[in-house]
Amino acid sequence: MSTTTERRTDIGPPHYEQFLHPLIKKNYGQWKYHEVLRPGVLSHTAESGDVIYTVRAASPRLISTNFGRKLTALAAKYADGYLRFTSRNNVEFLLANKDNIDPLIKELEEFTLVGGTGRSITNVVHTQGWVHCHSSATDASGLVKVVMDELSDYFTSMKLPHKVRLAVACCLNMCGAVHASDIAILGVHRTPPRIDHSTLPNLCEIPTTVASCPNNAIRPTSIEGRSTVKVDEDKCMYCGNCYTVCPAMPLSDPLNDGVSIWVGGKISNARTEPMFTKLAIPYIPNNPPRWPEVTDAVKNIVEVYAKNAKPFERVGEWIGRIGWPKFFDLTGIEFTKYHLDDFRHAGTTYKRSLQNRY
Amino acid sequence: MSTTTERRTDIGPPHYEQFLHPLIKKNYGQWKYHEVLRPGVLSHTAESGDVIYTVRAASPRLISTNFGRKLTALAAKYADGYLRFTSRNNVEFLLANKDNIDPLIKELEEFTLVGGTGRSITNVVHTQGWVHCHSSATDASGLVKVVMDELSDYFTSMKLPHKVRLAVACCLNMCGAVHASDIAILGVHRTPPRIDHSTLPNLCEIPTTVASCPNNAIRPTSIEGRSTVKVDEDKCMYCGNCYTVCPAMPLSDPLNDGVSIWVGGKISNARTEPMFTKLAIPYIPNNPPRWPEVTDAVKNIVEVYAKNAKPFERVGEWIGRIGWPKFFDLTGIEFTKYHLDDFRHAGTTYKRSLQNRY
Amino acid sequence: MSDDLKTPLLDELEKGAWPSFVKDLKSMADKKPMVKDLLGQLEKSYADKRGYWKHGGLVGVMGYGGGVIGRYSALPDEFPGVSHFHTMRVNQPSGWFYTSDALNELFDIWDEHGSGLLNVHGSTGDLVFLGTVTDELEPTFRALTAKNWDLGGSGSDLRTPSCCVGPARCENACYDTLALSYDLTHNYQDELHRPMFNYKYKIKMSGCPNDCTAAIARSDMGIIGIWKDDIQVDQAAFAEYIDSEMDIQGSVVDKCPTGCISVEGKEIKIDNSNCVKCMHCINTLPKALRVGKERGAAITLGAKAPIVEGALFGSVMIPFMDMSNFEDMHDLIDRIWEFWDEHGKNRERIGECIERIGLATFLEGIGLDPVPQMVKQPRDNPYIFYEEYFEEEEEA
Amino acid sequence: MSDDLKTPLLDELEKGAWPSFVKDLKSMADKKPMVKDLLGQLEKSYADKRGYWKHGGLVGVMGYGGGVIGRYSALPDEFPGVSHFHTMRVNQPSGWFYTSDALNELFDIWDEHGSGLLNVHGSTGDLVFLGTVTDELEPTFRALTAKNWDLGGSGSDLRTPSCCVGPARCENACYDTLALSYDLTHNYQDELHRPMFNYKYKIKMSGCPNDCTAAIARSDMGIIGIWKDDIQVDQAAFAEYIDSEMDIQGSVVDKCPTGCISVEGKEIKIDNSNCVKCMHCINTLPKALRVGKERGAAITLGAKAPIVEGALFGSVMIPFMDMSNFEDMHDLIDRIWEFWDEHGKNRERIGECIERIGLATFLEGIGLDPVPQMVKQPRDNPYIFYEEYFEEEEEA
Ligand code: SRM
Ligand code: SRM
Ligand code: SRM
Ligand code: SRM
Ligand code: SF4
Ligand code: SF4
Ligand code: SF4
Ligand code: SF4
Ligand code: SF4
Ligand code: SF4
Ligand code: SF4
Ligand code: SF4
Repeated sequence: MSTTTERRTDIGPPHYEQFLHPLIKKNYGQWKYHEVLRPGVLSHTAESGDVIYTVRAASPRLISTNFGRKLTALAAKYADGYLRFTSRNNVEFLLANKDNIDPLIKELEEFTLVGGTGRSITNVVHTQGWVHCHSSATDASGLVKVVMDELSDYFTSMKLPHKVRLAVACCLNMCGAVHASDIAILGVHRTPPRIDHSTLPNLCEIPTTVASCPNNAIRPTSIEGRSTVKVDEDKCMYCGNCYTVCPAMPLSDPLNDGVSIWVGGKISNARTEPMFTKLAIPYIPNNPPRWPEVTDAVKNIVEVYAKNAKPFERVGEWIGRIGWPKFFDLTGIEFTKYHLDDFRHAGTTYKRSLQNRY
Repeated sequence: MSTTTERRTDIGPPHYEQFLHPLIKKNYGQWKYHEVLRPGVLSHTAESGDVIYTVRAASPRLISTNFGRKLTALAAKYADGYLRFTSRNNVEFLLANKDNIDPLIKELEEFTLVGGTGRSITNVVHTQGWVHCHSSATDASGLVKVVMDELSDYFTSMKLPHKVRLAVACCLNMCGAVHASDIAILGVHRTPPRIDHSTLPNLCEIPTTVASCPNNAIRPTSIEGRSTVKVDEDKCMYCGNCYTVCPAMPLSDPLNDGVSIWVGGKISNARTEPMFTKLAIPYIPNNPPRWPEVTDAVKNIVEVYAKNAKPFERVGEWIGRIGWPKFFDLTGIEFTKYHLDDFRHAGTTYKRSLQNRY
Repeated sequence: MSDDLKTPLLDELEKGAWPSFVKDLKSMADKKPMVKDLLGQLEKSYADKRGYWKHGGLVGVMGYGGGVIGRYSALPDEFPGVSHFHTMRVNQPSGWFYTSDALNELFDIWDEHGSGLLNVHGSTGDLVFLGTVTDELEPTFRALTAKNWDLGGSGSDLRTPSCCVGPARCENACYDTLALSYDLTHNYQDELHRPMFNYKYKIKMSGCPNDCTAAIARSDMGIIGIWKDDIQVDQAAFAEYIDSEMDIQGSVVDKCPTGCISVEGKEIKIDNSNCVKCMHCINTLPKALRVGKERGAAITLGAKAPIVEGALFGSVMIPFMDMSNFEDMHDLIDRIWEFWDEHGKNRERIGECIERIGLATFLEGIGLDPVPQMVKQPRDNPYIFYEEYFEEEEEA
Repeated sequence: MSDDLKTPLLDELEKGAWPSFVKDLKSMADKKPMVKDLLGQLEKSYADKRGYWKHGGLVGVMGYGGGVIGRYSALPDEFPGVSHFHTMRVNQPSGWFYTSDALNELFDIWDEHGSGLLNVHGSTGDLVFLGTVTDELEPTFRALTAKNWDLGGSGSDLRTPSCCVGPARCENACYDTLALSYDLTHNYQDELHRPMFNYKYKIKMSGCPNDCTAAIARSDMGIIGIWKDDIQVDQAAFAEYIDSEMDIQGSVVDKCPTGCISVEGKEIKIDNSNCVKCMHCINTLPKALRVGKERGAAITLGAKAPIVEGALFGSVMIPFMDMSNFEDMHDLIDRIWEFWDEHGKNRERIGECIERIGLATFLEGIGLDPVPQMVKQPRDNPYIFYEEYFEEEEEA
């Protein structure tokens, strides 16, 4: 397919201007305000009075070119061939003509959902899972699918107190945005790496492997004269960092891998400063293909939030107002020793005041 | 004086009941509400309708029995012989008779001040200083005297936005409540210990000394065949903990000892959770007998607070509302690299949000 | 694998309202044996509750150290189609804007050279070509560059910068996120393609503190739009909100984190000196309120996921930077990388490096003065390393 | 030292409105040569800007390991009166209540045996007898015990417990602080007088969350009064506040940290399920509001000054404990000390010990279940030490 003879490198991505709708090019930087016309449909009005319409639809993110070509065809048909993707993997069609909105939505709804704007649950930031990553303790695409099947009504409506951002990551590397999401699902290994002493000496640099452990659980050792490592199992907290640097230390354990559920993170600076996500449920066993315990748990949290939070309260802000004791109370989630932090700054999470609810 | 022949030990303090005013004994645990009748005068009304009056007066805390006998004489004359001291070292006379208030105050004002209640600056929690401690980087009683001379008007009135609690400690051991005060003065050493290698081997246990350093600055060494220690001066932050365990490592340095000023701490749970005091001014040289730079600095903070804070805002709450940039701006205090935390949890003090003022 | 693909477990994921990746993948499986085998291996993962991928190997295109993630099946005999199954990270255009034509060309390339599966997009921002064999890496790359596309980052390099929709379609944009993203990506092609850092370095650009790219949480360097002057108010538009059904007191006034909004009659008053630019009032009253006119960006450093010291948010390094040209930005980035290069450890990201070395030292190193906007609070411990002191000769 | 004491620097401290310790000390100087020398040495400190005390030595009274702080002048030849100048910590009565007679007896003892100088009181709570020679320690002790006084703590022991005025004169007291302080002091005489801990252990008792003894900041164990049920409201008294000049909205409603107060007409409504017992409304409207009826105390552990890990506030170990008898308290203290004894290091206070060992392990050690009231928030890092897991045989 390539026709040039000279090999081109370091050319970078094409200039974005060529992909901008003429209406956008004209009003670039001159937008005045936006409106959410209905779930999944935005209008942006420029100083000039021009209006560009956006129709937002769900994408599973893991797609085939078949799915992709459906999107490009619709863009060509209704949006002068202009489309974009969002930072959360939805697809957006950019329409100059308001009349195209309804027909476009009609066609979109044949194979996906339109929504994800405003006070909704938009698309889930997620990762590779069993589809592509060696490190995963669970699947990502599958979890997204089952959770969003359960919550799709919140994608196509805007009836929540505020936006709820979900994330899924399949291991502690957290390639999804688990550490700062309203609700997050995190794949967890729960047993120490099983060392393959036969391949380790060839595959891994021992000092790097030893240094990789955040908790100094790895020590050099030798077995039958070959240099290898051993793991102090009492110190291992199953983070997988050793496996990242040393393939001979896999953590995968079908019996014990699973997911944990996290709540209350937030990125925007609106009202409160950004917040980290905190542990809600330490462990739910993997139960593919539909992980019913996980979808139940997430749905429960969403519903308790929907019922109790005030308008404009994100999950973390809501919990901030009612307090953690009440969060556990209302959701019926059990508070355990695993919720007590024991890492670097654990002390800063202890309750150092009398301000408490009973 | 002792007349018993048998030596008594472990008898503990006398029972408090014998020191309680009859009115107090009668209404013990049955108090209904209190009023602050004027600066330094409280009334407590019991369910029974009984009222006990309290007159509060300043004490330098470091007193002679002469001063003490003046207090006991006044208590005998006006308070049926009942008096107590507060957790901040003021003296309180407990009066059944309202008519005794004014004459008592008149006599008290001949040698001290009446006040310290409500929205005032009450007595200063403080320590030994050059009067008694080997560790001190400054004097405590003298600092309290000069600062309260400057602020006495705030002791005898209740015109501040809220209570302002001052503390002085003469070294980093902080026997005063420096770490949780509205405004605090902390004596600081600023140069590493000077090791007396001739006495160290006899006076100090070397492993304990090495272990005492929070920053691992101390290493065992030997000089002319005698075991001693050396200090890595780049790592020493002059905390004095080594001196506490090893007398041969004094830190006193007349040229560089001095004080630092701290603000925004708080103990009560009212409105906000308790707060630690934070660094305002890293260093002011010792300038006895009246430390004018220190009194100016404290007065400046008090006055800027008095002018800008809203009612019921403690210093830390006020700064919380206006933000640190504005605090430094309004007080004219310079922000330096010393204000940037570099200890254990330093990262948790970095500004990890866009919420800022310019 | 056997010809007829049986995926009873995965079939369960064809149900439900959310678009099904299984359905979509299956639509590819007939054309592409590697997709069939991918589904086969995935079905086995679902049955056995474990992944079947081996640890990645070092593969790539000539002259580049990044852009490709090597991946091999642990069951190559059972699923030969995915015995190699590498991903290629195609550097997306600024703001993820495309035309149908451009995307179709990319699809053509991938249909020809790979699995025809993609992630649109990867978490860092790339258009991820998901799965091909080693031999196809170079031909794919040639096909891409022929159409003016290039690969993004992976490994210990500058990762593919990404930015929000910004001035292209957002009234809140305080600087041109698309232009800066383009500029940085092109200016640092070498750093992007040839890993030479201690670890990865991600740059994310959001046009305002709403931070729609999650820069403060997911980028070593966040460049987040901000303004310095007063919020622009259209009182007439505000009066319309007052007349509407909206609960201005509850939804706006009471929600301002610094309580600096008040309403007098039909007028809104903002104490801008106490406004912390949180965006809430602007978000809630988009027709009446606009970001100020003196615009620029705040620079945050150090965000990352939890491995190994716990997750970090970025911390403010420059509270306000003019964005009318990008020269200062290049200069700043160069200084940061130089410092990190010299003082950072292997696999230590910039945020961890700053925490280890200390903010004061880092600032000195890159030539910035400390300002109170950099901290949530000054230190609360007395362990100050005093550096200036009096010598015997001097006067105290 | 020379007969005529010249203290030009200290004399400056005789000026000003605040009572002058210098004036007072001088009034003692003629009677007491040791006070004269104390002033002389202090004047020298003021001139030279440094202290002249040597590191304390091991002195005390027979059979006790604490209660006395040994102190020696570094300039014994110049100031022989303070060549020894030890302090004795006299255990104060609960709530620092005295009669004139009792105090006068103490003054008599100290005039006879020591410098006649005191700290009323020391930061921990003792009545500090400031300065005497080694030979007078035992006679002073005998004189004290003859009058039913005893010494307090010092060194690695239980330090002198102290408590707020509590039920004796405060409507907020949620338990009997004076009785508990008396009880604990007497119950643990051995632990108070014979240092056998890893380090000091301070107990402070405040009757309510106003925490007038600074228990949460300055005591290894804080016992702080709290209630569980609803704030008691006297609506008639509230109506009077409403009719007064007071700004109830600004001073009370808006200041409630959880926004759980509202006013309807002349009635106050409190959403007690969201009240965090901060005390602010009760403090501000003492005639209308009272703490609830179901009273007890919260137990905090671990407060301390910054050496060596940075200052700590106490953290909630028991959110609510019944205080109608003190048996459970003894039991709790015994379990804590047992754990600390076994797991603590030398010179490691209980708060540092818990941080090092981990709250979960500590709770297990002393037999308490974790409850969410113990934390500001659950962990935000994923580094969980899972302890229960499935073995091959079991069903997952
Ligand atoms: C399209 C997109 C940017 C892009 O370049 O792709 C975008 C676009 C807009 N965002 Fe956003 N945000 C987008 C991701 C984000 C993210 C990132 C994320 O979730 O990972 C955040 C941070 C989330 C967080 O805080 O955890 C984000 C936090 C916001 C907020 C702050 C919400 C809050 O109150 O906390 C607003 C303001 C609002 O919604 O009122 C906002 C507002 C907007 C506006 C209204 C801005 C405007 O005037 O055009 C846009 C339409 C919003 C809508 O969906 O209703 N956008 N927005 C992203 C759409 C993602 C999606 O497909 O759903
Ligand atoms: C006498 C004393 C207790 C004792 O056993 O000795 C005491 C007594 C009272 N305190 Fe206190 N407090 C006493 C030290 C404290 C301390 C401890 C300290 O400062 O080291 C605190 C914590 C300070 C802090 O937060 O940093 C303290 C925080 C309070 C508060 C909370 C103030 C706030 O809003 O933050 C109140 C409530 C109030 O003032 O409205 C309070 C209220 C009271 C009341 C009104 C309680 C009552 O109803 O009787 C008493 C009279 C207060 C007054 O002075 O106006 N008391 N009070 C202490 C007097 C010290 C002095 O001589 O000035
Ligand atoms: C493809 C992608 C996930 C996805 O499905 O979108 C991904 C996939 C991998 N990430 Fe990631 N990361 C991806 C975005 C992220 C993000 C999110 C972001 O960039 O906004 C994070 C969290 C933010 C951060 O950088 O801290 C992230 C944090 C990690 C980490 C932990 C780094 C750390 O310092 O904590 C690792 C481990 C490592 O660096 O060795 C990692 C490692 C990996 C590896 C290379 C696994 C490994 O250990 O070698 C994964 C390859 C999976 C595969 O089989 O293809 N990935 N990774 C994302 C990149 C696509 C793209 O270029 O657009
Ligand atoms: C007398 C007193 C100060 C005062 O003027 O009131 C005092 C004086 C000393 N303290 Fe203290 N501390 C006194 C209350 C405190 C307090 C406040 C409190 O108890 O509420 C603290 C802070 C709270 C705490 O315990 O953390 C305090 C924290 C320290 C420390 C630091 C302990 C730490 O873990 O950080 C030391 C150093 C040590 O333990 O070796 C210390 C050590 C000392 C020594 C013994 C000096 C030493 O290194 O050996 C001082 C003897 C001074 C002298 O010459 O008499 N003193 N010390 C207080 C005891 C009087 C009394 O019994 O009532
Ligand atoms: S989160 Fe872990 S398992 Fe998932 S893609 Fe990232 S590195 Fe792989
Ligand atoms: S999994 Fe993490 S904690 Fe366990 S040995 Fe490996 S690096 Fe260490
Ligand atoms: S603060 Fe330091 S110098 Fe002052 S009394 Fe305490 S230990 Fe001594
Ligand atoms: S003063 Fe503190 S930091 Fe310096 S050597 Fe001594 S113990 Fe270490
Ligand atoms: S970050 Fe700000 S400028 Fe960018 S899309 Fe979001 S709201 Fe608009
Ligand atoms: S931007 Fe935020 S802080 Fe500023 S006025 Fe609006 S709501 Fe208040
Ligand atoms: S702590 Fe509470 S009970 Fe004790 S004196 Fe203070 S306000 Fe009264
Ligand atoms: S005690 Fe505090 S939290 Fe409770 S209602 Fe009163 S002000 Fe609100």
